[in-house]
Amino acid sequence: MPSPAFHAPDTVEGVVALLSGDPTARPLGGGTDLIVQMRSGRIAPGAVVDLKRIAALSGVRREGDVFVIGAATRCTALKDNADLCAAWPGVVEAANLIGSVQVRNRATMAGNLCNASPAADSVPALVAAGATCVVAGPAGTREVAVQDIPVSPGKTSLASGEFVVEFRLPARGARAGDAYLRSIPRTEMDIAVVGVGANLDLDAEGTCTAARIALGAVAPTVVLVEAAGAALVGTKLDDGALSAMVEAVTAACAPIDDKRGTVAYRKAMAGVLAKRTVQIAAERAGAKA
Amino acid sequence: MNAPEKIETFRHIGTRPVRPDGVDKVTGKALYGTDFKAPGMLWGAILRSPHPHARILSIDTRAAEKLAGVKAVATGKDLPTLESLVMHVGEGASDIVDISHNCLAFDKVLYEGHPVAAVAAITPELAREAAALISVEYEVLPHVLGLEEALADDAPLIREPAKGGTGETPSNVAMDVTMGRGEVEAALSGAAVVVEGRYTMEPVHQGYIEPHACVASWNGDGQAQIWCSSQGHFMVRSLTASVLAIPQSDIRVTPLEIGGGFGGKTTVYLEPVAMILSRKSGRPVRLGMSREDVFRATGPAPGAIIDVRLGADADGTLVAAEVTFKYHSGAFAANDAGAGVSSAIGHYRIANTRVSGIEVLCNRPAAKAYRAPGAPQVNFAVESAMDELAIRLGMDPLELRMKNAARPGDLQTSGLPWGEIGWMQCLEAAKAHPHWSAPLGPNQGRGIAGGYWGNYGGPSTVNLSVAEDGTFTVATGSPDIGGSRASMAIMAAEVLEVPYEQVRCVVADTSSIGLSFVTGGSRTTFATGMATVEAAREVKRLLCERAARTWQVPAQHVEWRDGHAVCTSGERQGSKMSAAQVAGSSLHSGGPVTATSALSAQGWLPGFGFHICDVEVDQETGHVSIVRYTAVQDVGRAIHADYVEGQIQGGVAQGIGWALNETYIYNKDGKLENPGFLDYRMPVASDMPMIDTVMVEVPNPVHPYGVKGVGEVPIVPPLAAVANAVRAATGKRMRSLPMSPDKVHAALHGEG
Amino acid sequence: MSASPLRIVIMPPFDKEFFGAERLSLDAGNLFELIEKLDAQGPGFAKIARARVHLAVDGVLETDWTRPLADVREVIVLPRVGGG
Amino acid sequence: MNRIHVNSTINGDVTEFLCDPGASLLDVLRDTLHLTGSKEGCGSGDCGACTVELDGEMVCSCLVLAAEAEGRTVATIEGVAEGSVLHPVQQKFLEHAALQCGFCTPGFIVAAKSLLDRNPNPTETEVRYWLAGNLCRCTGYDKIVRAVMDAAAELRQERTAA
Repeated sequence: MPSPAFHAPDTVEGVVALLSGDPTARPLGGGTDLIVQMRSGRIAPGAVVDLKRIAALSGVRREGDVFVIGAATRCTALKDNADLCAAWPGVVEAANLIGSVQVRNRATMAGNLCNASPAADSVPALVAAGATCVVAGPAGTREVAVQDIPVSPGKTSLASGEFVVEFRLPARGARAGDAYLRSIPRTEMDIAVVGVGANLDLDAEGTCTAARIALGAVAPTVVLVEAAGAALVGTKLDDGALSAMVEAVTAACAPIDDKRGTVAYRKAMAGVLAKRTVQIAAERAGAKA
Repeated sequence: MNAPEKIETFRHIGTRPVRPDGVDKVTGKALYGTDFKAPGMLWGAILRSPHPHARILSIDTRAAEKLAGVKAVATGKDLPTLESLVMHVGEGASDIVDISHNCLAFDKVLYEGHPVAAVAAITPELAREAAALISVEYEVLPHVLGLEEALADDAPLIREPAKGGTGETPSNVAMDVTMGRGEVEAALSGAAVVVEGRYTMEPVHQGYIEPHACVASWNGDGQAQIWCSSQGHFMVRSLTASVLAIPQSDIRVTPLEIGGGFGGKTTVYLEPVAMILSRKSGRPVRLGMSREDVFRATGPAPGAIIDVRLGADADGTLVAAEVTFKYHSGAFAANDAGAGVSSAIGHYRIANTRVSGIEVLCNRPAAKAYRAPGAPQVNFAVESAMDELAIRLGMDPLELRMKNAARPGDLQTSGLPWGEIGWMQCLEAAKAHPHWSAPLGPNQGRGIAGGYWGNYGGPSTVNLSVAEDGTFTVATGSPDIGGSRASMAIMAAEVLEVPYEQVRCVVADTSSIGLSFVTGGSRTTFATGMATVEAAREVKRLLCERAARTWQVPAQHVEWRDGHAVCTSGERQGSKMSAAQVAGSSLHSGGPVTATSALSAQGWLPGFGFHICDVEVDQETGHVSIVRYTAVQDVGRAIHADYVEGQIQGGVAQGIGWALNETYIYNKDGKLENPGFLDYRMPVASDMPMIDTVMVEVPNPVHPYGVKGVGEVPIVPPLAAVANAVRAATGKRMRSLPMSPDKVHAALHGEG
Repeated sequence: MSASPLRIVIMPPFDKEFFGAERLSLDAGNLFELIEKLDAQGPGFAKIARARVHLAVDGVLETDWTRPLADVREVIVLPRVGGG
Repeated sequence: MNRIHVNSTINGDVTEFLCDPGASLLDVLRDTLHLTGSKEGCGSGDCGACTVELDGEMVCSCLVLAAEAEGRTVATIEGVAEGSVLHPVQQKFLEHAALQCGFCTPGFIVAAKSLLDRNPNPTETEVRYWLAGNLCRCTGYDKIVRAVMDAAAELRQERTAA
């Protein structure tokens, strides 16, 4: 078990150079997954590249109506930005369900995403939000939809030398709301058995004009259930629409039985949580008028 | 003498002073098993079996030995061959051959995580690297994990059949205990109502937060020192000496602070191995476990299959009970079946009983004691069945229990009569408690359960010495896990009639105090407390005698009053000497004043508890929240009230964890899938409500201050109390633990 | 020595394991002597007694085996169960 | 093995150490700097016994690489008391008997102090969720939560008096 080299460059280019130079090198955000995996021997990177010395990668900023969240921003720091909390409460809450306060003081959404666990809490919320991420690499930068990053448990679509630099959360309509709920056996300190993110836009009459529902832990990667969103659009989120949405969600689940839950339970919870999540998002959308 | 003006009988008993070791523990200064380092120390690492069952064909350690910085390598062959010897160190009997083979596998590995080889090197990284270089050739054998599977005719045998043969068919049954009386079948067939059911659970772990660790230093002259945390350093000494076949007095074990044990630190896993590595390297060696090691290789409490039948007359009088259970023994013979049998139904008067339990060997880590070992499992079944019986009878479940509760003089399952038990008083206190009649909200249910634990006494040694300034030091041989130094100081100060701060208590090493059994069996405050009181009384007598000789009066003219020797008659009547005055001149009155009490405490009494639990069930998700919990317990008499309450609250929390989410999960390859705190889900702070405690005091007449053991009882009733509450909230009877959301959901919505 | 022989009640598993009987009558001055005499009837019993056996004298557990048995009517031999 | 030279401020003292690049901050605190008050209960961030503050935010030191501490400030249990004067959280843990074995206690105290530095008047629910990353197996959390609430009350009183 040789120790990895440790680097803490202060530019994005420096990170790209180090990652390109060693295909086993791993970027270090909060380390709450990476360090555990290194210490258990599951992975043995040749180098660890700390992103936290690059000022631009930490923190939340506005570019017009778009929120830009640096890849090294710890989850708890999201709560300090009142505008972000008002616009995207579901995303902020999802990021602040990961682990414990200690863990969230280190963990980042970029790490949560790039660890590529199907159960990552922040990912369904980001996907529901329609978030994108900016990826830097040897060929420059590109913008990718969040749901296109994970490809299977533990694997991402990032090419050698690439890493996530920041997230971009789109502009918000006047009557819009998002939410995230998950099922865990305890009240804290658990991995999601199922997670559901919902993001709704309503018009002035309360009719749903856009809806995105994303599921975690029910398939090898996060699932954006377009049929579930479609079931809500054009409705006032009446019981019939919610039932149709739940049906679409259940149909989209392809979970496995594992130590954290059964297929039957995961399917059932996806439906229950989807309904509850949509109701919270709707309340938030309505309350914002 | 003045008229008695004090209402309280006691000066210190029942108060809540700050523990003497408190400041060290809130400032991070206290040294635990994992904190100790010796000069020149090497770091050890253990190679563990990846297979649940395999024969070791060969072990090649050459690559590890060649690695620079590696100073010693050990395998099972380095441990002496022993003859079977069953030893009792206060927490169930164990054969030292089993203990030896559990420290380092000899010819077979019997569970995933079974130690196979060990190395010592100059850094922890090197030690781990060297361990990974050891190559072991295995012949993988079929494994068996389940109780019924292990009992099947064609099951792999965990224990090689005895040479010579006993005439019995070899099987995986390690222990078989049956007790009872009367005619069970006849009584059941005559009963107005019979309930029966099968209750099941997988093993659970004690879950102490401090992983096992030790440092051993064994010199060429045969003398050795061990620094470790354990529930009994005399246990560490006797087991290590027996496994290594060396004299006990050649080992000095220094107890470090222990970070939780709950029964799980009543044996040795690392110490004999660290000793071997130290002997080979000539340097002190540290061995420690990772959290994964702890889960994979240290004693869980057994899982169980329990069948219960209860019969009652129409008026609710219990007429018959039959309990038949199987417990996981794991890789070696464990003990829980015995206590399981005696802890199942003894809290009720039942004329016809048969309780029978077996221990079943299987390819899991050897089961070890866990807080009231063997009792919570059977209690879950019996108290769930009692709830069902009450429903069938249309009776209030508390009334049903009161109607049948055993009283002093009634027979236990063993046939011995109960002594001064406070079970009925607990039931009465529960009935009077506001919780029992409080209204419930929507989706809420209330469950109750009662249970008991036999407790223990046994050997303890205490030395009480007086400093020249009249302050006192109590030295015990009992590791302090939950505040016992404070309790000893309270009892000594009570006898000596001095301020609490005038008595300090320490835990002495094995060379500095006499034999004391483990801190387990809820025995320390009782047995070590008895020795403390006896030593304090002797010191008091000695101080009075010194004063009498100083005053040249007969000894019977001097009494100890309010922390002073007082002359009560004759010319010197009214003369007083403080402890400081007597002790200050002790070098001129016969030498230092000190007293040792070494005893084997008898007359311990069982503890009884009765719990009320309210849950709220999310009918859509199956999540169970504990919304209110009250634990009533006969504590004999609380010495330090805070730590008695703390024991009750801690036991309840462990029971709630067992009830709701904790469980071992093995895959079909016999490997543990959840060897960490993330997926072995112990309760976190946000899972728990406050836990109300009611201390009922029915003093033990044998103990000078009425102490009954309190530590173990509180983990017994929660499993059924929670299950009965879930039944009340949902109408569903949960007979399989844990009652995790997926299982409750399945019960509510009819899947699986 | 007691006037009449002691009634010895042997609980499972020791009845079958060592004695083939549930009740015995023996004379013994104290519990050590009793165990010696029980060992004569059930060879091997003495060896396991310390680790596995509890003795109850007239219904009360007794761990001091030097205790004289004069005036005692009954000794129960029962399995010693684990603590915690 | 290329060891890394790190400068950081630990409990107010400028501290230099050499570490393996893969070493955790907890390893260095315990084994190099002999600050053994922070405990390792799991090594995976699940028990909180190793809780320290890094630049004022509480973290599990087992999930921080020691090399990351370069130029940062670290506060451990050893720095919570001022000399021999206990912090109110420490004092209340003693008074409420909020510890039994005491192994988890340093992590709880660092975490509780971190809460009260931010929220002087937490509800019981807030205390319980804030401390959910700290496992205690002995107490059932009852007395811990009471001690933290009481320490909060005392700190509020101190602030009013000041």
